[in-house]
This record gives sequence, C-alpha cells and structure tokens, in this order.
Amino acid sequence: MDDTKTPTGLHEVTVVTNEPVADGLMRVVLSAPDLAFRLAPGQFLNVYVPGDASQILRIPLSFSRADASTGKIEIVYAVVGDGTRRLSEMPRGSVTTVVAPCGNPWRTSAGQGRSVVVAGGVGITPIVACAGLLAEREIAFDAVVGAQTAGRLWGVDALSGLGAGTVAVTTDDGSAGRAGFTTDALAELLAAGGYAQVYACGPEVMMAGVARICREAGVACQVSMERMMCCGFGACGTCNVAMADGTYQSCCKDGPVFDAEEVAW
Amino acid sequence: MDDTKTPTGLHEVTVVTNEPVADGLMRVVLSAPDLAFRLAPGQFLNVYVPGDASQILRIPLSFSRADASTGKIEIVYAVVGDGTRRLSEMPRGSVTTVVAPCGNPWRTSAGQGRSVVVAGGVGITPIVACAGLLAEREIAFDAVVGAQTAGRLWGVDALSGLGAGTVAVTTDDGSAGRAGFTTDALAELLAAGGYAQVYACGPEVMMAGVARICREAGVACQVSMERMMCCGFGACGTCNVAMADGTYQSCCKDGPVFDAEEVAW
Amino acid sequence: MGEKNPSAEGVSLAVDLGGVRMKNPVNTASGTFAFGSVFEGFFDVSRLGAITCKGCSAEPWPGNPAPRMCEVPSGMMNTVGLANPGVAAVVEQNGAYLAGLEERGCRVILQAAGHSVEEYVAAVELIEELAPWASGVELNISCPNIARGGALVGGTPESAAEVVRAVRPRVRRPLLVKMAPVRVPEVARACEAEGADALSLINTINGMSLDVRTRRSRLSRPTGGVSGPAIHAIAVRMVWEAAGAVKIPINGMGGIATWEDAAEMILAGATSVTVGTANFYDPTCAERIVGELAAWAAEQGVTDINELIGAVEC
Amino acid sequence: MGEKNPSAEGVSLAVDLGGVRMKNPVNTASGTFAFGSVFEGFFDVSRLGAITCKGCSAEPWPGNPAPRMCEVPSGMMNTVGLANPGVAAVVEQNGAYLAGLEERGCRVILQAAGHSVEEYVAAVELIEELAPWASGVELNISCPNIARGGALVGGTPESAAEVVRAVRPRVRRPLLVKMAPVRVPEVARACEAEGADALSLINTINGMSLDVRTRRSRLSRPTGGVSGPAIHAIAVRMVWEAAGAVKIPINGMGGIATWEDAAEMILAGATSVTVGTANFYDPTCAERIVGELAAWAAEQGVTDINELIGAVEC
Ligand SMILES: Cc1cc2nc3c(=O)[nH]c(=O)nc-3n(C[C@H](O)[C@H](O)[C@H](O)COP(=O)(O)OP(=O)(O)OC[C@H]3O[C@@H](n4cnc5c(N)ncnc54)[C@H](O)[C@@H]3O)c2cc1C
Ligand SMILES: Cc1cc2nc3c(=O)[nH]c(=O)nc-3n(C[C@H](O)[C@H](O)[C@H](O)COP(=O)(O)OP(=O)(O)OC[C@H]3O[C@@H](n4cnc5c(N)ncnc54)[C@H](O)[C@@H]3O)c2cc1C
Ligand SMILES: Cc1cc2nc3c(=O)[nH]c(=O)nc-3n(C[C@H](O)[C@H](O)[C@H](O)COP(=O)(O)O)c2cc1C
Ligand SMILES: Cc1cc2nc3c(=O)[nH]c(=O)nc-3n(C[C@H](O)[C@H](O)[C@H](O)COP(=O)(O)O)c2cc1C
Ligand code: FES
Ligand code: FES
Repeated sequence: MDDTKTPTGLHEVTVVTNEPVADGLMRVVLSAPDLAFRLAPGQFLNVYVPGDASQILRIPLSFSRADASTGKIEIVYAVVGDGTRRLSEMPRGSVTTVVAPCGNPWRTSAGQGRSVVVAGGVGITPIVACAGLLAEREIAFDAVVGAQTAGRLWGVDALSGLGAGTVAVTTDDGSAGRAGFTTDALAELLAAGGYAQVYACGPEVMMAGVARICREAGVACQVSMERMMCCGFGACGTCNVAMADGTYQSCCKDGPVFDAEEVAW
Repeated sequence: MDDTKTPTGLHEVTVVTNEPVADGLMRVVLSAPDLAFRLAPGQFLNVYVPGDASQILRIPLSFSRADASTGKIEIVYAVVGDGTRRLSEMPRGSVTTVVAPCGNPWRTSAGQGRSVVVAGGVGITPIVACAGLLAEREIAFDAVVGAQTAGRLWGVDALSGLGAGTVAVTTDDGSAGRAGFTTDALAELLAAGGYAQVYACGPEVMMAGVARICREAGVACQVSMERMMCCGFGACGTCNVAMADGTYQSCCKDGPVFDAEEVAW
Repeated sequence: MGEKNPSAEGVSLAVDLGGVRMKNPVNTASGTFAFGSVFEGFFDVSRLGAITCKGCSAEPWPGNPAPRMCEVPSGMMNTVGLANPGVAAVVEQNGAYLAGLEERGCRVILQAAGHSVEEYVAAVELIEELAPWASGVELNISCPNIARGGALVGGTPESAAEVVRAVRPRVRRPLLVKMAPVRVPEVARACEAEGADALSLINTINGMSLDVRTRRSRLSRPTGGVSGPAIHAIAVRMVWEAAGAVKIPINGMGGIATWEDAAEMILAGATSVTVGTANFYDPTCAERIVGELAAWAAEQGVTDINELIGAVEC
Repeated sequence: MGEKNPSAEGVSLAVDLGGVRMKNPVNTASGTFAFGSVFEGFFDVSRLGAITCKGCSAEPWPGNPAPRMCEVPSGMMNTVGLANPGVAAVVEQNGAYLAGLEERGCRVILQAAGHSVEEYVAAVELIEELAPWASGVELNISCPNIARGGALVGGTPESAAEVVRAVRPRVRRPLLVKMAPVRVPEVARACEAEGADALSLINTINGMSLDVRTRRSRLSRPTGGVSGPAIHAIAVRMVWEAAGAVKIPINGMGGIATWEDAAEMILAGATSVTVGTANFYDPTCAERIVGELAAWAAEQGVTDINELIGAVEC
C-alpha cells in the first residue's frame, strides 16, 4: 500500500446531467462532494450501472474534470455496448456508486517545458483532465485531437478553453481538420522542436505510434492505457500490461498512466 | 393440436397506462389490437418485461378485461418480485411482446343457473374476466372477494359494475368487510341454495377450501390454477398439476381452468 | 464483412449430422420443443433444419411433482423428470404431425430415455417399430440408472459404452447420443467407439437452489438441471473438447439464444446448433437464427456453412 | 421469523474450518482479494472471519497475456494463469500486513500453486518457512500438471490424492484443498483420505467464449474459468455433494454475492462461505454478509450458526 494516496473506496454519486456531445459520445456530470476533491487528473472511476443483473461488472471510465469546489465530476464516454448504453439512459437524479479513485495520475513536474496532449477518439476524456492539470501548473501546451469523422469530434473547445496553444484536428475521412492520423500531426509538431513532454490517450495502435515518434524525437511521453478490467483496484490481476522489460504490470494499480518507454508496444 | 382454438403466438403490445390500484397492486392497460379480440376470459398471457437479461423467463399474467373493439387488455397484478417490480416501472408507450393466448377459458353453458365468483388476493384478475363473461351471457352471479387487509382490496366496484348481485368482502384482519376467509362467506352463500356453478381463483389453499365446500354443497366448481411456468404453451412440461386420478396435467395447456373435482387438492 | 460472398442467399446451409441431412444447422433441444406442433403458431416449424422431440420411454413416466422449475441468474433449473406418456402414445398423438414435418423438409429426431439398459432397448425398439418416418434417434444417456443407485447412465465412459453398445444394433437409422456434461472427452470417445453417429451436448448441468427461509429446495427434488445463457460458455467449451476428441459430428447446445451463440458453437466444432431454453421465452428465435447464420456466413466470406465448423483460430 | 432468538447479536457465528478458527463464516476467495490490503479502503478487513490470498508458487509466474478476462451472462471468465511473484516476494510485500491481520482477529489462509508435485512441495515448504503467522494453507489442485500434458492436478481422484499425499506431511498447520469442479464426491473422498483438514470448492468452471467476427477466443487462451452468479446453483450442488461424501468441513464458494447465496451454501453443508467475483463489483459485500448472516440465523431461531450447516431439509 502506498500510504500517500487516497485509498480506493466506494462512493455514492448522483447524475446531474447526461447528454450527447457528439455522435455516439455522451457527457455525464456526477455530483460527488466526498469524492471530487480526491481525484487527480489521469485517475479513473469504476462505475456501477444499475438495471441489468446479467452484466455484473462495473465500467471503468476516466474523467475530464473533477471540481473540488462544486463536488462535480465530468465524464465523456462513448456508447459502445450495453453497459454504456444503459449509462446513457440514466436520468438526472439517478443515484449509483463508483469505486474510486482508481490508478495513478498524470505526472507533471514543476517548471516543465512545453507539452503536447494527444487524444484519439474517446481518449479525449483523460486528455482534457491532463490539459486542466497543465493549465493549473502553468505549463504551456499544444494539442492534437483525432476522430473518425467530424460528427464524432469533441474536445477542441474544451482544450482551447484550457489554454492550448494550437489545437490540431485530424479526422480519418477529412471531414474536419486534416485527413489523416493524430500521429502525423504530432510528428509535425515535434519536428518544430521545443517540446519537453507528450501526454497521449487513444486506441493502442495510436499510442504505439505516439510512443515511437516521441522516442525518435527524444521527447518524454506518458500514455493512459486501457484493459478489460474487473475491479480497478488491484484485486483481480486481469488488467495486465506487457512491459518492455518482459514483466507485466497492472493497468489499474500501476497505471493507467505509464511512461511510454516502459511499455512493450 | 386443437384446431378450434387460436394458436398461441407472439404479439406486440404497448403500455397505455400502468398505475397503482391498491397497496402493492397495479393495473396495466395494454394496447394490442391484433390480440385483444382473440382472448377469452380465463386465458392468460406470458409477458416479457425488458431490461434485466438475468431474468430470462416471461411472467404469466391473467387479464381482467380484453376489449375487442378498443384492442385494449387490462391486467391487475401484484408486485411480488423483481419481474413484477420492473413491469410496474414500464411507462406509457413502452413496447414489449406477449405470448398469447395461453390456456383455456372459463367454461359457461347457455342457460346456466346463478353462479358465484370467488377471488382471493390477486386471483381477482381472472375473476373479473369471468364476471364479464357471465354478464355477457346474462348469467346472474354473486361474488366473494377476499384480501389480507382493506388497503390491498381491489375489484369490488368492477364486479358490481358487471352486475354482481351481492359482493361479499372478507379481509384477514377485518379492516374491510367481515374478518375471515372467502370460504366462510362462500359457505354461507351456498347454504342459501340455488346456485349452479362456482368460479374461483386465489391461493391454492383457498381454492382447495372452495372445492371442498362446492363438493359438499353439490355445486359445480371451476378453479384457475397457478404454477411456476417457463413457456405457457405446452413446450416445457414444468407446470404440472396433480389430478385426482393420479395423473398430471399441464397448467398452461390443459388449464389454467380446471374442474375442481378433477384436481388432487 | 467478407468480400467473397456478400449475399446470405448464396450460402449453402445444409449439414449432415451423422446421416441426418439437415437443410440448415438449426435444431431444437429435447424437452424444450415438445413435439413441435405447439410452435406452429409462432412460425413455420418446417423452416428449421431439424427438431428433437421430448425424450420418451417404452412405458409412460409421470415425472416429478411440482414445482418442477425455478429461475437462477441468466438461466433456469428444471426437474421435469423425463415425464412422458410413453413411445406409443407419443406416436399416436404426434405421428401424423411429425411425419408431415419430415415431408415438409424438416428432419425429426425422436429421443429415447430409460432407467436401465433394458428400458433403453425397449424404447428404441418401439421407436423403430412405430415411427419409421423419423430421420434419427437420439439416446439420452443423462438419465439416472436405477439399478446403479441412480448414478448417471452417461456419467462414466464405461456405463455410457454399455448402453450405446446394447442399443446400436437395434437402431437402423442415424443414432445420436445425448451426453451429460461430465467427463466429456472420455465419454465422447466411448460413445464413438460403440458406433454413435453423432453426439449431442450438453444436457443441463446439475444444480441446487434453496429457499433459505424454509430451508428447502426450490424444486420438488433436491437438485435440478441448470439451462440457459448461464451455461453457454461452459457448453461451448465442452463442445470444443468433444469435437477435438472424436471424428463424428457434434450437435451443439447449451444457452443458445442468439445467432452469435449459435455461431460460437459452430466455430467450436458443432455441425448443428440446437436451441433449448430460449424457445420458452423467445419462441421465434430458432427460426430467426437460420437466416442470421446465413448472413454471418456470408459476412465471413464463405459459401458453405460447413467451412465454419470448428473454424475457431486458437 | 424465529421466535427463540430475535436478536442477531445473540448469535454465535464462530466456526472451525478444519482447525482454522474463524470468528465468523465469511472468507474471501483466492485470486479475488489479492492480499487483502487493497480492500482496507472499503471496510475494516479484520471484520471477516478469514481471507484467502492469491495462489502463489515457489518461483514467480508471469501468468497469461492480456486479455485475461471477458464477461459472460451473470458472470465473467478469467485466464489470469496464476500470475504471482513467488512465495518469497508475496511474503516480503504483504507479510507485515497479513501478520497484523491475524493479530486483528482475521484468519489468513495462504494458497499454494504448482504445475507438478515437486512444485507444490516447494511452495508449501516456503510458506511453512516464511509465513509462520498464517492460520492455514490452501492447496490449489485446479492447476494444470505440465508433466501430464496439462491435465488438471485435481481432475481425478488418483492425481488429487498424489499431490495431497506429498504435501500433507510438510504442512504443520490446517491444510485446505481447493478442488476443481469435476468428479466432486470422488475427489473429495480422495483428499480426505490423504489427510486434508478441509475442502474448498468450487474453483471456476472451464468455459469458452468466442468473438464470432474474428473467430478467436475473447481471452488470450482458448478457454478460461467461469465465475460469478452464473455458476452459483452448480456450486451449491457440488458443495452439497461434497458435504455428503466426507466428514471434514467444506469451505463453500461459487457465485456468492448476497447473504441469501451464502445462507444457501451453509444449508447445503458449507462451514465457511467465501466471496469471490463479487468482491470486484461489490467490494463491501463480504463484510455486509457477516451481519446479514447473523440476522438470518436469528430469524431461523438458532443461537449458533453451526446449527444451520447442512440443515437443508430434503
Ligand atoms: C482505465 C480506463 C478508462 C476508460 N475511460 C474511458 C472514458 O473516459 N470514456 C470512454 O468512453 N471509455 C473509457 N474506457 C472504456 C470503457 O470502459 C468501455 O468502453 C466500456 O467498459 C464498455 O462497456 P459496454 O458494456 O458498453 O461495452 P461492452 O459490450 O462490454 O463492449 C463493447 C466494446 O468495448 C470494448 N471494451 C469493453 N470494456 C473495455 C475496457 N475496459 N477497455 C477498453 N475497451 C473495452 C469491448 O472489447 C467491445 O469491443 C476506459 C477504460 C479503461 C480501462
Ligand atoms: C396462469 C397464471 C396467471 C397469473 N395471473 C396473475 C395475475 O393476473 N396477476 C398477478 O399478480 N399474478 C398472476 N400470476 C402470478 C405471477 O405470474 C407471478 O406473481 C409473477 O410471475 C412473479 O414474478 P416476479 O419476477 O415479480 O417474482 P419472483 O421474484 O419470480 O417471485 C416472487 C414470488 O412470486 C412467486 N411466483 C413466481 N412465479 C409464480 C408463478 N408463475 N405462479 C405463482 N407464483 C409465482 C414466487 O414463488 C415468489 O414467492 C399468474 C400466474 C400464473 C401461472
Ligand atoms: C424443461 C426442460 C426439459 C428438458 N427435457 C429434456 C429431455 O427430455 N431430454 C434431454 O435429453 N434433455 C432435456 N433437456 C435438456 C435440453 O435438451 C438441453 O440439453 C439443455 O437444456 C441445454 O440447452 P439450453 O441451455 O439451450 O436449454 C430439458 C431441458 C429443459 C429446460
Ligand atoms: C480473476 C480470478 C482469479 C482467480 N485466481 C484463483 C487462484 O489464484 N487460486 C484459486 O484457487 N482460485 C482462483 N480463482 C477462483 C476463485 O477463488 C473462486 O474459486 C471462483 O471464482 C468461484 O467463486 P466466485 O464465483 O465467487 O468467484 C480466481 C477467480 C477469479 C475470478
Ligand atoms: S482490474 Fe483488477 S487488478 Fe486491475
Ligand atoms: S409452462 Fe411450459 S408446458 Fe406449461
């Protein structure tokens, strides 16, 4: 046990709003006064969605904002299966529980140089949280945001609002920003030089590309990984991530934020 | 296959209203224009309640009214477990499916003499349907309605409205009508003489009592039985009712209405 | 999406289940489809590849008292106890319908049950005599052997072999053996060695559900058979083990309620896919799965569903 | 409602699990509770009767690649593959916490895993040497025996007996044997005959779940272990069979998520009731069940929970 961290516990939360923000993307705001102030950007919650007892496990979700003063937590999530569909149907006022805080936050260091945050798809959620952290610590940053298509894009305004220098947008089909991948845009940014750190979250193949580009450019890189999870707090051992040194680490306890260098891509 | 009956099939239904009518008792009205006209009093429906895939089976429910002209079906049901609780939460406009018509109707005969309908608890549902049938066939009837307590009583108005001569009410605690059981009230009625037929639905122990009283009084008696059911149309063989002749019959295919004389009580 | 064959119409669905030639792989499980006719109000039963009838014995069996079923998470338990009116009555009541179903292109499999080798022999002999129209005979070896203190006939390779050996020469049609979900590879090999033409699995898994207030079983017997989605993953594994252990085809079942469930069974090695408990709550699903499997096969880029049997890559 | 003892406070909950003296019957299942400490943020772990730690081997095992889990109806499947850092590292990292937990009144059971008789012996010898504070040792015989082509160590009475026989003399504390869910009465009797002090069951039931689009397993291995409510009724039946087959106490588990599930296990014959998969999604449930069992016992009119063990009436 790392005694410096808030231990993971069970918290009651109430749905404040739950609404679409893009095609297939929802934003839920939870009221959780006893939890919001304990959350650090990059950590996640394991959310119980009541209703269907045939789906026993909770749903791990990152958050984009956790506001200690209002006690509110914002989560942007994609509706991909039955659990997230049922979550999307939880009306204002619904009460449920979350297991939180789970995992480790993004690591920034005082006086850190200019950074880039890179989000692919719904990876935007912890990236907005990361941008919030950078803003708070007054670390300058640019952003790259990618989506399949314009309709599924979300987060550009949020990142701009948090003070991103430039926000480069890419879509697979070119319907917004430039056609192509976030990695292309990132490579161009890094080629310009002057960056100290990259933070990325998105599909694993994207993060592998980001890691490679950063390694080549000699820029430090942290990634937020996903795994199928049962518990979210180190009890089950199912969320293993293969490390470059041949060992496994647990995505929920040792991650979800990893140094890209340490992951076996 | 009995070719004279509408075969049991799958029908889409829409919730029109779903509201409490007494403590723990709800009334749902379903719109089912292609089904309502096929239902005969005493038959039942096997209702799918969507939402929780861990409960795979449908819920067998009798109906109190099925109106061919409006296409509406009324069901009064008790909230006893998770399935009926979820049914009670289905709002107006919800669409689901029912397997119906299931089972055999009450049997009346032309020119039949004065009858008594006896309902215990939620057994009232098919008894209201029976009263409707008697009214339609212009067969005079009296009624006995029992409940645990006044707050759980429903159906007196419905039966009066259908032309019941007297409606005797009993409650276990005496909070409405007379304290005691429906069987006591029935025994008194039959003692007065002049009855040709009794129709009963309620807890099995009540129906056993009704059957005994009718046998002693020499009055014909039909009962509507309940069993734990999987299918409702003769596919599974789990709804067996022990008969006086030592055989089993199927509650859903051979019943739910049985001649009380034939059942092994 | 497969490119080769985007249209489900072009896919050949016919399969050969140990000599039972089915126009498509969809079958129904014994005890969950009665004798077929009660489903005609839901769909044209002849659209199915086959139906398997409720198990029947030479003499009538009353079965167990009520309650015979209870619910468990994502499943149910039953203790029907193989209630049936005996082969002769079954054929008398359902023979015309079932013979007609064969003519309509749907294979009919009759199931024989017994409590001893003699009873099995008596049951199959009656079926041979009275139901020449049926395409196949299934031997349910998940019955308790009364002479052996109620031990499952199909509980060990030896006892399974004994009954298949006795019955095999008496059945001139394809003989399927319906296995209990125990010691699968060993029992499967024993049945194959004795001449079974195909194996049907799994039967229900024995379970127990207690009312903790009354301290009694929720059924009229201490235990009952669990079926439905709860057992599906276990069933797929057993079908995969059986398919790896024998060369004869497998009739796969256990918790099939959707086309994905059926497709998993096929990938795991099932030649036919058999809908059981789902018939009770989703009575049109068997017929729906026929078309959906065709669409899946097309999507997988095959022209013949047989190419997908056992095609799991692992 | 029982009249004799309406208050849960008056009920004695202590049970003796083959020499492991638990203050109440609630235990946690190996592999679902890590080494206990991660649950301290949810409740005071010392409120439980016992905890069983993740299985560990003499040498570190990496376990299987991701994905190690997938969901199934009312359950989940895992193929963690007994990943563990080895007994020495486990004791180094968790010894202080676990010894402290014993002092706080909660029994600690360490679990030993192996791929061969030699590996089991090596694991228990290390546990004996390095973890004297633990109240009991559980032998997980649901591991594949590498020398026997991966056949389950606990798959037959003979192979189960072999490993228990080798390990028994080396364990000076209560020895529990964690059984695979196969051939339960026979394997149970074999373990008892070799000197096991208690039996733990059931371990996960082997299952298979396929992605029908990619035709691959949803796990990194073809099969995995099914756990959770889906297997509960099967587990209760197996506990009942085991309790009927042996005299030593049973540590019952499989899909326990509520006090009713736990009470069923006790009625079926379990001395202790062990929460597994439910710890993942309802991490406070084990502690909650302690109090709820006391209330149930009071309602049943007993003053000692031991009166309810095996008290099913059928
Ligand atoms: C640490 C962590 C943080 C996450 N943060 C977010 C977030 O902020 N917003 C968001 O939309 N999603 C996030 N996810 C993914 C999210 O947990 C899954 O989308 C969700 O569990 C799917 O549940 P479902 O029942 O709707 O879908 P299912 O029906 O269970 O599955 C649908 C699809 O989603 C995939 N999936 C299921 N579970 C996971 C999982 N744990 N990780 C990755 N893919 C999965 C399945 O493989 C399948 O392809 C996060 C996952 C992790 C592990
Ligand atoms: C032919 C028939 C007609 C019925 N008509 C009506 C009706 O008009 N109105 C009404 O309120 N109820 C009726 N019932 C009973 C109704 O089906 C059950 O109350 C319902 O299935 C309970 O579902 P649940 O999920 O809420 O409860 P569960 O959680 O499944 O069970 C709660 C309690 O109800 C009992 N129960 C469950 N299923 C049945 C069943 N099939 N029959 C009897 N008891 C059961 C259980 O034993 C338990 O005690 C009828 C039953 C049958 C067989
Ligand atoms: C109510 C019921 C009755 C059954 N009767 C029989 C039977 O007579 N013979 C038999 O071999 N299997 C019988 N079974 C088992 C099914 O044929 C099937 O093997 C099992 O239910 C698993 O499939 P499922 O999960 O799709 O239901 C019965 C199952 C149920 C639920
Ligand atoms: C993720 C996971 C890991 C497990 N690891 C072990 C283990 O190391 N040793 C063991 O004996 N059982 C292990 N089990 C099995 C459990 O201890 C338990 O026997 C089984 O899950 C059934 O109980 P449940 O349904 O309550 O989970 C594991 C189960 C799960 C779900
Ligand atoms: S999800 Fe359970 S250990 Fe990570
Ligand atoms: S409920 Fe299935 S046969 Fe009656």
